[in-house]
Amino acid sequence: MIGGHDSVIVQTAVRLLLPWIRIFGLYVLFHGHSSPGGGFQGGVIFAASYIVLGLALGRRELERCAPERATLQWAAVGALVFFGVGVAALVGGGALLDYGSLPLPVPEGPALRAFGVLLIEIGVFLAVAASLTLIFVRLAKVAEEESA
Amino acid sequence: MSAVLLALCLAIALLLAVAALAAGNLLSAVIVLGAYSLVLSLLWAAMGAVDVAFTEATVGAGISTVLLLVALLHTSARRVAPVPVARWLGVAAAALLAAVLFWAAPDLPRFGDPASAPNRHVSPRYLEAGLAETGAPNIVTGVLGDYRGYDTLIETVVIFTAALGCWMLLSRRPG
Amino acid sequence: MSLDLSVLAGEAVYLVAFGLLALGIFALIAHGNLMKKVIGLTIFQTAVILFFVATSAKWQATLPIVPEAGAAGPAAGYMNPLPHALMLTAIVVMVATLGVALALLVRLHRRYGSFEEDDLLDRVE
Amino acid sequence: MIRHHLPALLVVVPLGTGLALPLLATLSSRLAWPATVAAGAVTAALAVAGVFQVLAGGPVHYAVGGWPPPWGIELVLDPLSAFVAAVVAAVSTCSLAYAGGLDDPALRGRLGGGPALCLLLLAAMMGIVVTGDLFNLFVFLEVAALATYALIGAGGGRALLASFRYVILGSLGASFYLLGVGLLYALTGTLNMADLAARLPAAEASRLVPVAVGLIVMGLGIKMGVAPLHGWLPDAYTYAPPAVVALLAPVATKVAAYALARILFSVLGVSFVLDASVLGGALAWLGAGSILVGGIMALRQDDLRRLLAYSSVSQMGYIVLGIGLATANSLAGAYLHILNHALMKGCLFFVAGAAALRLGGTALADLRRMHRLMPVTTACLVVAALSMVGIPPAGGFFSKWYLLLGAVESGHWVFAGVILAGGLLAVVYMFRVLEHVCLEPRAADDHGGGHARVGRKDASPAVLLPLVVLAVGIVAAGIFNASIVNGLLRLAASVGVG
Repeated sequence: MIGGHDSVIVQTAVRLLLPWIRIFGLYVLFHGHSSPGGGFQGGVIFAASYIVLGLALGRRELERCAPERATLQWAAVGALVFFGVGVAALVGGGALLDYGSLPLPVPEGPALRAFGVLLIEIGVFLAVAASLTLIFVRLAKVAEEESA
Repeated sequence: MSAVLLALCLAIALLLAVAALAAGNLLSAVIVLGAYSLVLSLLWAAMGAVDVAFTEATVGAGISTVLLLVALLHTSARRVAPVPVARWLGVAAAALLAAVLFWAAPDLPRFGDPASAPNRHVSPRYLEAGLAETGAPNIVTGVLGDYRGYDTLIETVVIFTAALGCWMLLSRRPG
Repeated sequence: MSLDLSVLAGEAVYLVAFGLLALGIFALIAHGNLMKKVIGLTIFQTAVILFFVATSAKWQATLPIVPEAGAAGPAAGYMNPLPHALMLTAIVVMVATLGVALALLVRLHRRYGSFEEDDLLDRVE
Repeated sequence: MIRHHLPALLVVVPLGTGLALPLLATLSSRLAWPATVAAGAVTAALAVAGVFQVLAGGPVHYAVGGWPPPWGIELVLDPLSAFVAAVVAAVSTCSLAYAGGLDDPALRGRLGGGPALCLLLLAAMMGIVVTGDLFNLFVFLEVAALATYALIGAGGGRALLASFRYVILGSLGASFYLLGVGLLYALTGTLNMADLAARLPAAEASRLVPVAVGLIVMGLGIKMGVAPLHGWLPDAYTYAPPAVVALLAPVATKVAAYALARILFSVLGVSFVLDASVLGGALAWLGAGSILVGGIMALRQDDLRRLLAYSSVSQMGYIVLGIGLATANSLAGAYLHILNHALMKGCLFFVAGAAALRLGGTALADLRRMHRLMPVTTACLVVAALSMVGIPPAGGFFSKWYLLLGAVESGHWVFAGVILAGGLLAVVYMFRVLEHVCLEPRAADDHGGGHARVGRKDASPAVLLPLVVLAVGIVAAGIFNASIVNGLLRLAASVGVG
């Protein structure tokens, strides 16, 4: 099954579907501020697009789109974005993760704090999307090797 | 909150949990577990916890089910013995835990009471000043990203650690 | 909705959460199949989440999303957002644990060909 | 600036390095271990600076994100947390240096995944120690647990099953802890420890309090590995890669013990533990049982690592017993034992790892003639064994002495007897190890290319250096025990009194 679905209809439909899943993931990320959702849920949806890709088009295609080493490094980058925002606030003179003192050209107060939250949500998004994709790819690969 | 919806979801969730544990086939157990997660997310939506419901729907019913299925995909040993091995030990532990919790239950705050301690202490500030202080209309995002952003940073580290762990455990080395 | 039913359904939330905890720990201890143990663990963890979410509920309250315009109004009008935020983290922890548990299970199965604890113990020796 | 941000930096330094390692390893995989050790050393230096800062200027409170507690998360560096942070960071740095020197194949390559997980584990332990928030503690507990599962499982084979058992038990323990926190939250509406301590007295009659405390003790008890909740520990310590056990065994269980002491004394208070409940007595009996069960099981083992694992169960019992007795002396003893046991168990597991590498196994029979083949390693083994048995000036004597004082002055003669009996058991099982180490191999074992021909083959300097540092530390902790106890631990033990 992870070898790819043999129906052309399924394969084409999935190829058409993927961008929309990803756009929805990004929408959930950026709209999390004022409605349910956020980086975590958006990241999960984004990862789901890769999972669907793997299930329909096969693991090889999935590994072409999301090479394992790069995926792990994206996860690290995501966590580092969050971490970096926290430390930047510390360097900017506030406490760790005090977005109010981020050295950014945004007016102080809630606007700056909201901007900080948006930045860390992007970090969460990257980390979650990449981590869950990596876990799926690894499990699928080993489970498949076993049956071979 | 609708009491009927709550009661319905609770009953179905309990049933599905029993079914998932009683299923004699791992594949059906996993599918039923996915349905259980979906009902829970409905329950949490009914309780007004939309963010939790959203996450449970995508993670519990979605990703978790897929991961469990992938782990089962290439195994032939899907049938499990319906009668568990250490039944009496399990019954004793479950009975003890349930007895202790039911004993303490009368001292829990009334469900849905706006004057209970969790609803009166700490959380009012988030609701009353959250928008002005963090700029986030979704107060859950405000708490998650700002007031308790440190938790969320570590939460991101949790998922990264899991990815790194899978990366280490499922590498090409023999074993 | 009559008050009686709401009280009944409300208290039932706690009781069902405790029942799910008991179910989960039973499976965790009693089942010899490691996959079933994982399922039991999942049910146990979701029951804890259910308990936390239950502490956040308020009758006659709405979602913790404050309209952009105007003042927020009294806190009693919105659900308590703190347990929601905490439980998002708990769900992440759940899926992270599941990922690592499955990675171990898949490797165990690749090497010893079983999910049954007894078989594994025999084959490991 | 560093002074002001110290509590946060204790987490930030190892965490940032751990997250950056998979990227750094692309440049050069050889940089991974040196970077790890450097991050550990910086953390240790900061933690030691923290001890002096606390001694000079009192506890440091740090509001993460600038939000005052209880709305935000608070970090607290007081005498107890500063002490444990320094112990954990310093001993972990030795462990990381040892792991790097050992270059365990189970942790090699793979984008620096092994060292990165070790650093995340260190960051999580520091996070547990400095946090002042119950839920935040849970999240860090899970980071530590996930890193531990992966590191143990990296051993492959039997380690996989050992790790899976720990996944199940460890997650159950964490869920118990979280449920206990949930009950306390339902009762008081707060997660901040100091705020909870202020609000609990008004609600102390509630049935939720004993149930919550029971759940938290159970949950952390599993993480500590005290008997009868130690089911995961012996296999995990026996089959995990040696470099991993060197990090886990000295500090990981101590951090859970610290968390227990923190919650019992900072949140509930000494009077609650001793008077208002059966808690103190129950904990003391749990500890006493653990001392005896672990010691007796250790006697029956034929493998050094397994023996040491059971000995850990026994030694954790001392810490729990000290916490349960809750007198000034017993607490000072328990906290001092966190230091001493970290040093000596680290030293012993370093020896076991080096022996596994050089002598091909850690069965007691494999250790024959170790004193000839690995003289430096054996010398360190002897020092650690003396500490374990409780012979001054090795540090182990003094922590047990304070525990004994605590038991006697509160009139608990049974527990005094258990402490002595535990020491006696340690004498027997440690001398059994030493006996094998100093034995000449039987002629029958020596057929062709045995040890005799090889001559000295002590571990490499990179492995020996952290080992010798810990051995020196054991003696130093013994010599300076009075100043550690009087200067720092008396203050730490006074947390929650009155």
